[in-house]
Amino acid sequence: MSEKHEKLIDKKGIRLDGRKADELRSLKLEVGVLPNADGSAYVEHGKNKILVGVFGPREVHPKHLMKADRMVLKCRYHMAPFSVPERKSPAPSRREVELSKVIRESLEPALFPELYPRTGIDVYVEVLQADGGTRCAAITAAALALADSGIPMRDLVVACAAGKVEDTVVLDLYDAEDKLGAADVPVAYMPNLNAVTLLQMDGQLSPEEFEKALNMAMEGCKKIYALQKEALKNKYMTTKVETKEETEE
Amino acid sequence: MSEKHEKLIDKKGIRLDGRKADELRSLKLEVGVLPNADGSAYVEHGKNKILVGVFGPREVHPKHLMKADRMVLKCRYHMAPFSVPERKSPAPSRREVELSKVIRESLEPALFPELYPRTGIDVYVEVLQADGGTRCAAITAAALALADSGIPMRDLVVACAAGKVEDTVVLDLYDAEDKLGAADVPVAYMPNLNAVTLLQMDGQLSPEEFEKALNMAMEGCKKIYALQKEALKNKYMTTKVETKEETEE
Amino acid sequence: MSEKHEKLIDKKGIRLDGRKADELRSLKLEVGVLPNADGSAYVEHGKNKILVGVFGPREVHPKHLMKADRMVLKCRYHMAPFSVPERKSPAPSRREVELSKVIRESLEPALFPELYPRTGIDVYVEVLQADGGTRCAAITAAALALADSGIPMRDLVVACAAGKVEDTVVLDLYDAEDKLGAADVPVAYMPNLNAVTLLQMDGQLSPEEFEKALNMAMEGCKKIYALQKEALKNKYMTTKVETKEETEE
Amino acid sequence: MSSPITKVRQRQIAQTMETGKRMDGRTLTDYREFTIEQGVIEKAEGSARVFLGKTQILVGIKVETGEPFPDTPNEGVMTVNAELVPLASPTYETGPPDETSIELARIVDRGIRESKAIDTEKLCIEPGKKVFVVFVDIYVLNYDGNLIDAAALAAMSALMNTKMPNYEIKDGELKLKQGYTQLPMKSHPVTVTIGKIGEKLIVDAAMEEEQVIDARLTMAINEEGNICAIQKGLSGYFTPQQLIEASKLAREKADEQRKKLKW
Amino acid sequence: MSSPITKVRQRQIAQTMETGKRMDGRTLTDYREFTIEQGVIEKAEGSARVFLGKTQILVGIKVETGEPFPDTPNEGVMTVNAELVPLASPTYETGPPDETSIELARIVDRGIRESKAIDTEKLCIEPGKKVFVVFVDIYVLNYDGNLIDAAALAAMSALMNTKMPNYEIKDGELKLKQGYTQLPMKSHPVTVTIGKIGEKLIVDAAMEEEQVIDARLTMAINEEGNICAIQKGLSGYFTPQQLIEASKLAREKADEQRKKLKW
Amino acid sequence: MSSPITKVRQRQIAQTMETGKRMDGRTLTDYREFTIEQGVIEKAEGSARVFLGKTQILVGIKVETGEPFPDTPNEGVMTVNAELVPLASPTYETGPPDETSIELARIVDRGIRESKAIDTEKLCIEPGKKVFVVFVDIYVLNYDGNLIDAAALAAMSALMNTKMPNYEIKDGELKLKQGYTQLPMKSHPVTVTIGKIGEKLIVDAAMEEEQVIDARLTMAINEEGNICAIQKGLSGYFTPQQLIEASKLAREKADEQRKKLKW
Repeated sequence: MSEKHEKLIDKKGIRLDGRKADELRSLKLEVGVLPNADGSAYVEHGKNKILVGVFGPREVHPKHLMKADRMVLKCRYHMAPFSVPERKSPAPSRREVELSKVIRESLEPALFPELYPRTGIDVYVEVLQADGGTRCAAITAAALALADSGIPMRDLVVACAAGKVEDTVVLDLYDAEDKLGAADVPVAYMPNLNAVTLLQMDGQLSPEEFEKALNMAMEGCKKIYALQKEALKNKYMTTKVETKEETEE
Repeated sequence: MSEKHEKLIDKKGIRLDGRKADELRSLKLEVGVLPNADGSAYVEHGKNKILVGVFGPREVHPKHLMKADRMVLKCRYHMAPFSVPERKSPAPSRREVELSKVIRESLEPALFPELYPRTGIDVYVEVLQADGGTRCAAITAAALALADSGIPMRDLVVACAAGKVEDTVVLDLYDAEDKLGAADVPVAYMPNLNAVTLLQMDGQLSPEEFEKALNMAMEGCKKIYALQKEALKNKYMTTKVETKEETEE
Repeated sequence: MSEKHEKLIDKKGIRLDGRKADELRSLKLEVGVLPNADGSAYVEHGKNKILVGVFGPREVHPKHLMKADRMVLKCRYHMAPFSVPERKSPAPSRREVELSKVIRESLEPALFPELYPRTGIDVYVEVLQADGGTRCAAITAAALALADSGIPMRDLVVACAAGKVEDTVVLDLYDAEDKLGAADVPVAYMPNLNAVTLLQMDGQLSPEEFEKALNMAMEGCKKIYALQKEALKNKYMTTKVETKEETEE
Repeated sequence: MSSPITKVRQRQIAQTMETGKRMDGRTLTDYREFTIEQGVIEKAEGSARVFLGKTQILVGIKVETGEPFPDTPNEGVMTVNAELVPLASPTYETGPPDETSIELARIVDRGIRESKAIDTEKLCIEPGKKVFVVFVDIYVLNYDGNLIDAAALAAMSALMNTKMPNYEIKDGELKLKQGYTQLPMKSHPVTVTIGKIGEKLIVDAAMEEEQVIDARLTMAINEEGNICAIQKGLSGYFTPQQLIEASKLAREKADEQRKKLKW
Repeated sequence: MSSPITKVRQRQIAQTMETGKRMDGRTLTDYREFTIEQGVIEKAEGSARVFLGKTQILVGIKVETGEPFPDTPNEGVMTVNAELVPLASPTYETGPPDETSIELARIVDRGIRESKAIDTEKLCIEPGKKVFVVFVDIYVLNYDGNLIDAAALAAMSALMNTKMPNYEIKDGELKLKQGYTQLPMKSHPVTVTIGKIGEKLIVDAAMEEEQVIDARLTMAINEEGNICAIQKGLSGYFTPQQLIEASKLAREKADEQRKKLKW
Repeated sequence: MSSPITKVRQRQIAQTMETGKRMDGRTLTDYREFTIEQGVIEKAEGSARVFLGKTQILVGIKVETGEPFPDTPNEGVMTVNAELVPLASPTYETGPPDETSIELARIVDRGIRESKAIDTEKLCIEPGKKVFVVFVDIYVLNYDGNLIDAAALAAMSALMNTKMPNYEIKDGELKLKQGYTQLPMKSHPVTVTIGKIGEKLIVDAAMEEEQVIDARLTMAINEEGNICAIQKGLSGYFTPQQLIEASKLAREKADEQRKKLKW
C-alpha cells in the first residue's frame, strides 16, 4: 500500500465517503435470484455487486476429485471483465486463484461434508462490480446461496474487513481506502460458533491495532449476520408462493 | 465491410477477375487423395486449395462425448499458417472455432447418425490456400470425403456463396470482393432434398437482394453438385483398380 | 553457431578456462540427495548444477499411457528460471520438450521395461544452473538416480560432449565454447555394452573430425563412468547407516 | 428444471406446437416479456441487463485506448466477448470459451458491425496510432433459451448507455477533459431468431423448446428493414421457401420490437 | 514415507500433541533445525538454499530491466513465483502452477512487499520508463512440511545475497558499469506459521503433522514487532482468542529467529 | 493399413530385412521414389510439396519483417514449425504440438541453420532493428514413414522456391518496391536418416518399418560432404562401429540424392 495520498479521514473522524470509523457501507442482500441454480444470492455491499450460484450436491467433475467419505466443495471467484476500471481479461488471474481458495476454506467449516459422500458442491462467485472488499462480500453472499440450496450448515458465514486509514482503525474499507490506506484485514466469521474462518492482512499493524481491527471486523460481521438472516426469511416467504405456482403448472 | 475501394465490377457487368455476375470460379475436385484417411477429397475453388480427410466411424475421444443412441460428428476447420497473406498462428482462432461449428452443422443433415451408435466420425478440413469462400469450398470437399469414406448419406452437401458487389448481386465472391464488397451470403445446400444446411450473411442486403442472392447461390450449388458427382464417379473407377492391386498384395 | 568471437584456445592448445583439449571439467556426483524421491542424484559438472529425482515403478498417469506388457519411462528436463543469464519462463520451451525426449531415449536402452508391466517410472531433471552440456550432465545424473531407486539396469548410462573449437577437436564444451565454437557433439554411452544411446550434433564437422569427436566423447564418458560407480558405492555405505536409524525410529 | 428434458416432455412440446400453441401459452410467434435495465454497472462506461423470460444477460462496456487495425487506421475498434458463466446453468462449465459462447459473441458482433451501429470513425483519436477500443462483454447470468436475441438486445442497450471521456491532444499526449460524451451510434439493429420445428416456425424459443427445434435462423435487421447479418444454426435444415418465410417473419418481429423499444 | 499417511498414524500424531509433545521429540513450539546457504547459484544475481528439517527450498533471484507499473512510476518491480517441482514429492505433478503454489508465492510476496523489505525506489532507473525488475523464484526441492516459513526465509536470504549491476544513463541509453551493488533492503520480515490442532497451537508443522492440523495462521513480522501480512489457511477455523494467542506466539518465534539470524 | 501393425507382421518385416530385402521389394539402402512440386501455394512466398512413397509433406514459407535477435543484430531470423495435422494419420490428434512434431521441426531447423543454408546476413534491413523473418511451416499431409528426410527435402525445396519483396528504406520507413528477389541461399544440405534393426542398417523406413527398427540416426550433409547436424532417435542404441558405418552410408545416400536433385 502506497503512503502518498489525499486525506482519507478528517479531523472529526469522518471518512471521505461520509462514514464514521466503525460504520458499515450500505448493504443489500437478496436470496434465490437465479432460477437455474440450486441456491443463489446477490449482494450489494457499498458499490460491490456480487452474484453467487450454488450447484449440488451433485456428481464430481473431474471424477478423480471425488472422495469416498465426504462431499467436495469447489469454489470459483471470478471477476467480470467490466467490474474494474481497466478491463480484466476473462482468464483467471493468480489473485482470483488465491481468493477462490481462501473463500472455499472460509466456507468449509460451516458444512457437514461427511453427510454427502461421493458428491460435490460448486460455489460460483461472479463479481459484477468491484469496490474494495469483494472477497468479504463474496463470502457473505456464498453463505446465503449455500443456505438457499438447502444443505445443512452449522452456521452462516459472514465476512467484513477492518483496517487502518491514516492512523485510525476503521471498518469496511472501500476501494480508495483499500488502495491508499495503511492496512486491510478481511475477516470471515461464524457468530454462533465464535469461529473465524478467514483472516488475511495486507499492510502494517501493531499487535494492538491488529487486535482492535479484528474485533471491529467481527462486530461488523455480526451486524451483517442479522441482515443475512432477514434476507433468508424474506426469501422463504417468497419461495412458498413461487413453489405453489410451480406445483399448479 | 469497408465502403472505399476501386471499382470491382465494370459497366458491362464484368468483374475484376473477368467473370460475369452469375459465373462460378474454376473448380477442380478430387476424391480419395489421402491414403491413410477413410475418406478424403481435395478441392480447388478459384485459388482456394482445401484438403479434407475423414476418419470413422470409430471410437469417440474423449469418451464422455460418446452418445449411446447415435454417431457423433466432429469437425475441425483449420488454416495452414501459410494459407493467408500474413502468417496465421497454428493455434485455433475464434473464427476457426465458429466455422468448424457451422460446417459440422451443414453436414449433419446429410447423415444417418442413428445407424452408428456409440461411434464418431471426424472431419478434418485443412485450408492450404485461402481466397475467399473457404467455408463453402470446405463443405463441398467434406461432403465428397464423407461419401468417399463409404458411410450412407441422404444427399451430397454442396456450398457456394453469393453476395453483393457495388450494386450488383453476384455469385461466388473471391477474396477482394469478399473484403470490399457490400455483402457475402455463403449457402450450403442438398439439391435432391431441396434443403439449405448453411446460411450466413455479412454486410447489408434488402429483402429482395437477399432472396436473389439466395437463389443465385443455390443455382451455383447445383452446378458444383454435378461436378461432385463426376468426381465421385472418377474416383470409383480408379478405386476399383487400386482395390484389386491391394487384394493381390 | 556464430563465427566471430575472441580466441577460445591459445597456440599451446590451452582453452580459455585453462583446460587442455581432451580434459574434462571438474565433476561432483552425489546419490540419494532427495528424501522423498525413490531415487535421486545431484551432479555438478563444471558450473552445471543438476538435480534428478526418480519415482516408480508406480501407477501411470494419465492412465491411457499405461502399457499392458511393459513399464513406461517418462522424463522431464526442466530449467529453473534462474539457471540461465536471462530469466527463463517456467513454461516448457520447445527445446526442453526435445531434450526431455532425447534424454528419455538415451536412458531406455539401460532398462528392462518388460519386468514391470502396467507401471511407470518418472525421471525429473531440474537444471539449477546451466553452463553448457546440461543434457549430458542430466543423463549422467539420471542414470545414478535410476540406480539409486533400485530398479535393475543393464549398465549405467553416462554422457559427455566433444566438439570443435577454432580448428581443434575438444572434450566437454562449456557455455562459451558451446555458443562460439564450431561444433558440439553430445554423446551418451553405456561403456560395458559399448552402446551409444544419445548422439546429436550442432555445427559443422568433416567425417574425420566427427569420428575423432565421437571417440573423444566416449573416452570422456568412460572417465565419468568411474566417478558414477564411486558415487554409488559411497551412497551405499551411507545408506546402510541411515537405514538403520530409520528402523529404530 | 434446467437439465436436459425427458423424451416424453420433448414430444409433448413438439405436439403442442403442431397445434399452433406452446406450453407456456404463447402463440408460435410471440416473444416472452422482456425488460431492460440500463446503467446497472455504474463503474463501467456502459451496461445493460436484459431479462427475456427467465433468460438473464448482463452486458458491460469498457472503453479504453489502443491501436487501430492497419486496414482501418481512421476507425475505432470494437470487440465482443461472451461468457456462459457456470452459475447460469448446471450444464455450463468453467474454462476457456467453447464453440457456443464463441458463436454467440460472433453473431452479436456481426449484427453490430455490419449494421455500422457504432460510428467508429468518431472513435479515432490519432489516425493510425490511437483510437478508442470498445469492449462489449456479454455475461449470461441465467440460461432459459434464446441467448442470441437477448444478448444482442443487451449489447445494443449497453452501447446506447455508453459514455466515453472527453479528451484533447496536447503535445502529442492524450489528455482527459471534464465530462463525458455519448458513444456515437449510427444505426440500431434488432436481432430476431426464428426456430424451425417440422414445418412450423417459432420465435424466441425457451430452453426446453430449443431441445426440440431442428434449426434456427438469426437475422439482424436495421432501421430500413435491411438485413445486416444472418446465421443459421443447429443440425437441421430449412427449405428455401422456409427461409423466405422466416426472413419475412424476422422482419415483422424486428419492426414490432423496434416500436416497443422506440429505437 | 512421503505419501499420505494412515488414519492410525494420524490419530497417533494428534494424540501425542494432546500431551504437549510431538512424534519427533519436539515441544509444540519448537522449530526444526534449519540451515541457510547463500550464493549457491553463482550465475544468478542472488540465491539461497534453506533446509528446514527435510524440507528443502532453493530461491534464485534474477534482476532485469523493465517498465514500472503506471501507479508507481518511481519504483522498481518485484515478482514472486513458486514451483512445486515434481521431484520434491510423489504427490506433486508437472503442469502450470496450481492453487497451492500460487498461494505460497503470494504469501511470500505479501510479506516482502508489505514490510517494504526491498527499497524499490532505489530500483528506479528512469521514472515511468525503466526500472529494475526483481524476479524471486521459489523452487521447492523436497517437501516435508511448512513450505511457507522455509520459502519466506529462503526468499529473504536470497534477496540479502543479491547483487545488481552498476550502471549509468548515457544519451538516454542504459550503460552497465564495472562492479555490483548490494540490492537495497529496508526491512527484514520474519515469517512464522502457527498450526492449530484441537485446542493446541504448534509451530513448524512437518508434512505428517500438516495432515492432522485443522487450520494454520501465517504472520510476517518486521523489526518493530509489527505485523505486515497475515494468511489463515486450511479448512478449519480459529476462535478470536486463539488468534490473539497465535499472533503472540508468532511474534515470540519471530523474535527468536531474528536473533538467530542476526537480521 | 495405417494403424499400428500386428506382432506377426512386425516379425515378418524384421525377418525379411535379415535377408537383406524389404517387404516392398527394395534393398536395405534404397529410397522410395520421390517427387517434388514447387510453388504449389502461389500466395505464399515459397512452397513445395514432397511425395516420398506415400508420405506427403507440404512446406509453405512466409517472409515477414520483424526484429533480429539481440546477439545477431545483422542477421535475419528463421523459424521452423511442424504440424502433424490429423488427416495425415488415424493416430494423429488435434492440439498443441507434441514431442514428435517439435523434434521434427527442430531437426529440420538444425540442418538448415547449421549448414548456413540461408544467407541470413542478406535478410537484414536495418541492423538491430528490422530484419526479414522466414517462417518455415511443415505440414504433414500423409504419414507413411521417414518424415524427417521428407520434411527436410520439402523445406529446402520450398526455401529454394522462395521470393521476397524488393524494398528500400525511405525516411526510416520500409517501402516495398516492384518485383521480387530470390531468397539468398548459401548452402544446400541433404538430410538422410538411417534405421538400425538388429545388426542391419536401412534407409528411408516406411511407416511399418519404423515400428520394428531399434534406433535411427539422422545426418544433414552439405556440399563438401561435411556433417552439419545429427540426431539419434528412438529407444535403441548404436555401437560406435555402427555409427561410423551409418555416417558413411548417410554420406553416400546424400551424394546420390544431391546428384538427382542437381543441388
